[in-house]
Amino acid sequence: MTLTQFLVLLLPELVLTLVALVVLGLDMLWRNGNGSRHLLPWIALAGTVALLVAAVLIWPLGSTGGAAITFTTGKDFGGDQTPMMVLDPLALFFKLFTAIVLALVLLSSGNYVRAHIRFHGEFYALILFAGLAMTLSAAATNLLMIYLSLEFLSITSYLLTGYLREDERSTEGAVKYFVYGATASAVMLYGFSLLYGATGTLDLASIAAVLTGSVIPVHWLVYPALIMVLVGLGFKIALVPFHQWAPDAYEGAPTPVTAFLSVGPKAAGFAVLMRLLLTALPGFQLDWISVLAGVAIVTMTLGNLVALWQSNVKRLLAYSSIAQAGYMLIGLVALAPEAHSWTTGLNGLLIYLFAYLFTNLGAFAVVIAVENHTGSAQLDAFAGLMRRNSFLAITMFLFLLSLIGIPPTAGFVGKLFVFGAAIQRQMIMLAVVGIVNSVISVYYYYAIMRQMFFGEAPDAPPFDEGPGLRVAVGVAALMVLMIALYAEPFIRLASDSVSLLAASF
Amino acid sequence: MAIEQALQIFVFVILTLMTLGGGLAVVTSRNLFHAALSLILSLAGVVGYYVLLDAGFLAIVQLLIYIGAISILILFSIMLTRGLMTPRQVQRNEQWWIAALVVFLTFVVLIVALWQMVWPIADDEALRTPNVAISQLGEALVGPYAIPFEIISVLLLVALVGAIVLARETENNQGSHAEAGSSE
Amino acid sequence: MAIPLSWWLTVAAALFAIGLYGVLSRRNAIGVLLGIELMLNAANINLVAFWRFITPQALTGQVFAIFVIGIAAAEAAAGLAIIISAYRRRRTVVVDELDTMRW
Amino acid sequence: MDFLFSFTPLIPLFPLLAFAVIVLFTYRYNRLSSDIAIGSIALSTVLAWAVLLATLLGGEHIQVEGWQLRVPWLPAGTTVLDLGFAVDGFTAAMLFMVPFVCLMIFIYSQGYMKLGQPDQDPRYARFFAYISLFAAGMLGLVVARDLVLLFVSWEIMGLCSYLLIGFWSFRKADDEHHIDEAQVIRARKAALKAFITTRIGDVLLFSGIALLYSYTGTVTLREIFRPETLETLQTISLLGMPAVTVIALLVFGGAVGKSAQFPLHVWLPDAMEGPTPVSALIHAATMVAAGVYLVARMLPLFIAGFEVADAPALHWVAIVGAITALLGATIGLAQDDIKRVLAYSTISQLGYMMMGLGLGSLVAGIFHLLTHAFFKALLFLGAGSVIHGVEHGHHVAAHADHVHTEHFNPNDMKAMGGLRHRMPYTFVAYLAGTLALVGIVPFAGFWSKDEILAEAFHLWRADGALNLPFWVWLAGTLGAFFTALYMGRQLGLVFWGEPRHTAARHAHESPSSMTIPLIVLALFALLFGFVNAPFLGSPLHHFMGGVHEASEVVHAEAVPFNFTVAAISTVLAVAGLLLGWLLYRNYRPGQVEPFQVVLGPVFTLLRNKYYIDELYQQVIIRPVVWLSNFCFNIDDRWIIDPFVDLVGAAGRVASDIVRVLDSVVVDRWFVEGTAQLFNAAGRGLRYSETGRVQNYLLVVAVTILLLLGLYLYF
Repeated sequence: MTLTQFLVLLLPELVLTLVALVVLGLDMLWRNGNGSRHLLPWIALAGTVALLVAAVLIWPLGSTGGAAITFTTGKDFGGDQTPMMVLDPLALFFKLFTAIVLALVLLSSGNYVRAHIRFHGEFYALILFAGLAMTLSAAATNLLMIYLSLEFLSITSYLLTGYLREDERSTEGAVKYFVYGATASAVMLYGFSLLYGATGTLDLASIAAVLTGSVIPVHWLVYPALIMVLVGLGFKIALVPFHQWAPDAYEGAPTPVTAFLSVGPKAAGFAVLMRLLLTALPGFQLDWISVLAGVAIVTMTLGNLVALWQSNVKRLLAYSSIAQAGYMLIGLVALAPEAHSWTTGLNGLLIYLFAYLFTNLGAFAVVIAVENHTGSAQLDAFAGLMRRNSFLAITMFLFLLSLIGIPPTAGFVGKLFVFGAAIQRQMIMLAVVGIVNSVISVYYYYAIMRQMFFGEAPDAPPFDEGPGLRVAVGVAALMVLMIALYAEPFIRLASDSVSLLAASF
Repeated sequence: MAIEQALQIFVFVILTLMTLGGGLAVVTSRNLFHAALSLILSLAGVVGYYVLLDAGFLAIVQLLIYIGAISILILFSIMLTRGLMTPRQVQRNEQWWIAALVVFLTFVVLIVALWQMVWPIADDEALRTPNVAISQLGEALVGPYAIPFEIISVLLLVALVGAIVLARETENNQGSHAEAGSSE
Repeated sequence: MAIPLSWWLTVAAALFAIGLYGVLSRRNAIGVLLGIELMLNAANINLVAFWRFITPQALTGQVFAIFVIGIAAAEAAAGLAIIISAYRRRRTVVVDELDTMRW
Repeated sequence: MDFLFSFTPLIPLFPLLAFAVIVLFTYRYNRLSSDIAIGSIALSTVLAWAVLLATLLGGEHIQVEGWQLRVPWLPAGTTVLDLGFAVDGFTAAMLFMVPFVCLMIFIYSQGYMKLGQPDQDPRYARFFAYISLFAAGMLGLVVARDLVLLFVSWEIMGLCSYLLIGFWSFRKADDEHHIDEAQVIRARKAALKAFITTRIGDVLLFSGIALLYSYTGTVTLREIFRPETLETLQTISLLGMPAVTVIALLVFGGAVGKSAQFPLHVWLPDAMEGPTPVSALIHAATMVAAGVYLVARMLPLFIAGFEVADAPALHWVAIVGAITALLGATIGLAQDDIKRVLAYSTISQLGYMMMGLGLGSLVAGIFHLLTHAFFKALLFLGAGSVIHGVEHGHHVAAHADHVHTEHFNPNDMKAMGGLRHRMPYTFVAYLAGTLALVGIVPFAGFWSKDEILAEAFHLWRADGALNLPFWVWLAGTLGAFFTALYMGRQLGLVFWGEPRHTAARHAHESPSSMTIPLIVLALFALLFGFVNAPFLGSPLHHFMGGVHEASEVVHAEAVPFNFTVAAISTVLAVAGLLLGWLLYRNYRPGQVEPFQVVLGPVFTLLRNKYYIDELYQQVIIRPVVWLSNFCFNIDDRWIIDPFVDLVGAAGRVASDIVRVLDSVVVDRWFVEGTAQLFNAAGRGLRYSETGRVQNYLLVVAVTILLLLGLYLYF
């Protein structure tokens, strides 16, 4: 691979890194005096647009042809000539995904950052770097690269969570997040080392090849490795029982960061989980499906049941996002080997992720707006929102409907695809638990609706949410409707994105 | 040959005593400062392991980064956070005995699995000559491993920037930050 | 090589278990961090031992171990910064006492 | 004329656009908003009638085969989840009724929500947005070609019903005298109850659709009803039954929720808390009609199940319908609230429709649905007019006396009387509606009800034994008598006798925007029955009878007019009407009710709605509450803090007493029952989140240990 090719293929990541460094640099330049610092979020936003453009530019490279483009550099050292990452439809999907996540988070964080946060430039740069880590992890095909990019994402997330240095909850959340995350990733690393020992390689495809060709009873090693890897990825996705950090970290983190945490690391975790299980361990499908099925059931149920008790909306949405991850997991558990059916499970997972991206970020944008004006994210801060800002109330209503899964919202399409996959695979139990859970979820989402529409707020004046937030909420709401009403392109996108994985499976 | 082997085993036992003994001291010592010093002992044992495993360069890296940088950083942090050099409080929580039980059982289960496994060990010829020149490692880092190498440099930068933002003294902030200061 | 692979693995597993115990039982956040460092080192011993015994021609295990050390440095820096920031605010680094957010 | 069909997608689109426009742009301009809503539904009506015309002219080909339009929506892999529109005779018949009745209700609402008057409703524009969306949902349901669009529309209606029933659940301004605190609480409870009760049905329906899709690979109705598909479904076994029966029962479950059939009927009477036009909308043209429409649409599935199962789904439709018909009619005898009587009447009439469908006759069920829509809309709007007039009278009286009298309930029939002189147009229209409901020749209800009874009678005689159709016929005939009885009682109480309250004395006729729709609907109540009159050759039968024939399981033929059946039901109806009227026209307030004298304790039973709500309270909620209390106690009372809880226990006993008292008045069987159950479960789990990260990590370690042990050694 020539250097030019290499740079072209890495264009999205390079652009993002560059913009993040520019933000850092400009922040330092503008530190003393002139008022150009308010431009920083817009520069960061331009970076996400650049990422989007770069991803679209190289789209034809990654999505054409049957095979993924791999990144191989340098000479071989007796088996080291393995690709670190690929440019395939799945990687491209997550570049697009990341660009949207970053854009929405940046758009909705402007006012919040001005009000609460001290070091602006570093904040925006950290968010961009976290996005970089997301795109890298979705493209990684090597255990070393996976570990590195996930750690990158984790470390930026810890720092962002603790960003409100003066706030008890923020620092406390960051400590818990750090301790939990560092432990989980150390466990995962141990699992990786066992996989390496069993196969002598770090490349996912080669691992699969060695394992299938192996005559020795590898399960003594693969099972512990699988379980330990699940710990690390389950932590990223916040699957029960590796979820307990999530409510505390979400509650403590600055709200824009919470919004990011509820989508970004989860998506990255799912990307890695899909790739790792399907590329490296397809032969052990029966084992990981049975574990994941159990995990999906407890994740949905626990997330929903505990959410019933929450009075802080950030915490409530934390449990809600745990439950949502449980629904998504159904897509991976119920993946159908035949590529000709309408839902292969995997495309359901991506559709769900995409729908969840807009829904959850939209909901958090509303929470940020409310928090900006009431200083609180408690349930009763939402009282009478309908009268105070009917735009936010109505869009929030839409987002909550989407989280429940009521048509015509994006969440419905997502649920249709994952539950449909479960029914198709005759996993009726999973589908039933999922449906019952989505009924339970009505209760706590309704708690927010009730506050917004019926809650009494005696001396709460109407307020304006500001242009950035308005755009973020509006775009999210529009997309939530779009995905449901004109689903075709989105479903095609999702199906195309998993086509290579599903085919290799 | 036999003497060399016996010597190797002897060294291994010594290193193991250092590593595991140091490790146990790390997790049980009442004085956190002592625990951090034990960590250095344990890590030094690991350095010896690497030498024994013919990974000389890695031993140096371990010595420089782990012992030279990380452990020192930890020691500084301990000194920064008040009063922890005095063993005034119990250093283990109420769940320590459950933790010990669970961890011990996990260890046993893991060991059984590891011993059951038949390892795809390389042939004798390859085992005898694992000579890896430092130059080879260097080439590998900018060759096949160029991408992760670049990424980890970015990661280190990000970690440093973030660490400075979170840990720097509040009083030091420049004038332009004053207007952005939070109300708390 | 006089020492068989399983010895190395056993030592690594023991170190891993000790580190995990430290994480679970240490009251001090920095103490917990020490435990995590032990776990990372256990994984590294595994990697290097596997390299030595399984793929001695390639560099894979060694390179991975170098990267792990680098990442551990970044992680330690970030973690200690977070712990110090929490200490500034709360005057404690005892993990048990950082429990205002729950339920 | 076939080009007219291409207008079909626009029919639901116009109200949907009206909703969007009002919500997004015009919500500050009340008159403009209502004009947009009325204009769009009027356009829909015109288009719908154009489509009807095209269907009429298209002859049998179009009426049976239908027209359809496919809109690719969710393509994935090789199968395609379509979004499409279809029209056949059945749809066209529905298209005649739904937008037109909606139009009448919309026009009426303008007057009811007091456009341009000082006490105009502050949520006027929003009201029109919601009802537009509601209409869009129903129209979308009717023109749906696939289960996807059908289900989406179905859910939109569920959402709107929730919004509209809870419409008065918060006060915008302090001077909104028509909304007091009690009203707010009632509206909230009713809205939530409707939402959750119907959502049970929705979940069942969704499961049914999902199963159907997983077995047939399509969601297009026509594809599903192909004979070979139905045959496959008959042969697959699921839960010990043919799959087709299971699916049919699940679909019926959806209809039971939406159409308020026993045992999920409890939400409908409470839905009265919404403004009266909403009640009319829900009870006549939209919400409850959707369930009946669904069963009628899916009838081939039910009949296919009929052929292979021991306990066919079709029988359950008939049985549930018959029970509901009798249940609603008898409860209606003992209610005092004018709208509540009508609500139970709706439940009962929906039972009739289900009976008709359960006998396998599409036309009988749908004919009654159509006629019922006209006269029930008429009755509700008439009731609204009466309430409106009485409320006005109350204000006049209060102002005249310069005293605000005690709390006054304008819905209470026992506070009315003699209104036929004060509100003549309303009276005439109401009378027409009553005669249609009761089934007096030649009013619409006579023909449609008679057809159901004749169908049952015919099937009974064809068999001879005391079979299911006999019991259905008996229930229907008895129900007809009770229907006449409660309507006679209502007429007597509302329109005859002396005014029983000062408010009724000062009542006056409603504005013309309200009376004109009443008169129009009254004409329909009088004449609409002729579209399927036997002596005209049952035109409706020819028009829509054949729509399910393609599935080869439905063979629809008109049952000949049976004089015996008609005579029995007419005699009973006239007798009931006269009896009720005679007993109640001179009723004085405070007097013991005549029915109570005759029926004794049975009357109390009826008045309390057979204690079904209380039964749910006892059987479902009490154990759940007890269980959750029990768990709570173990956790909290007996171990953790006995002393504090001694006080708490006393409080809990007291609150239990209050709760029991409360339950007699307010029922909340499912809503709070399940919430309690899940809450109890959540409460326990919540405490796993201790806030200590090392506890969390211990959980992880234990998980690793368990999984390792499990996987390596078992």
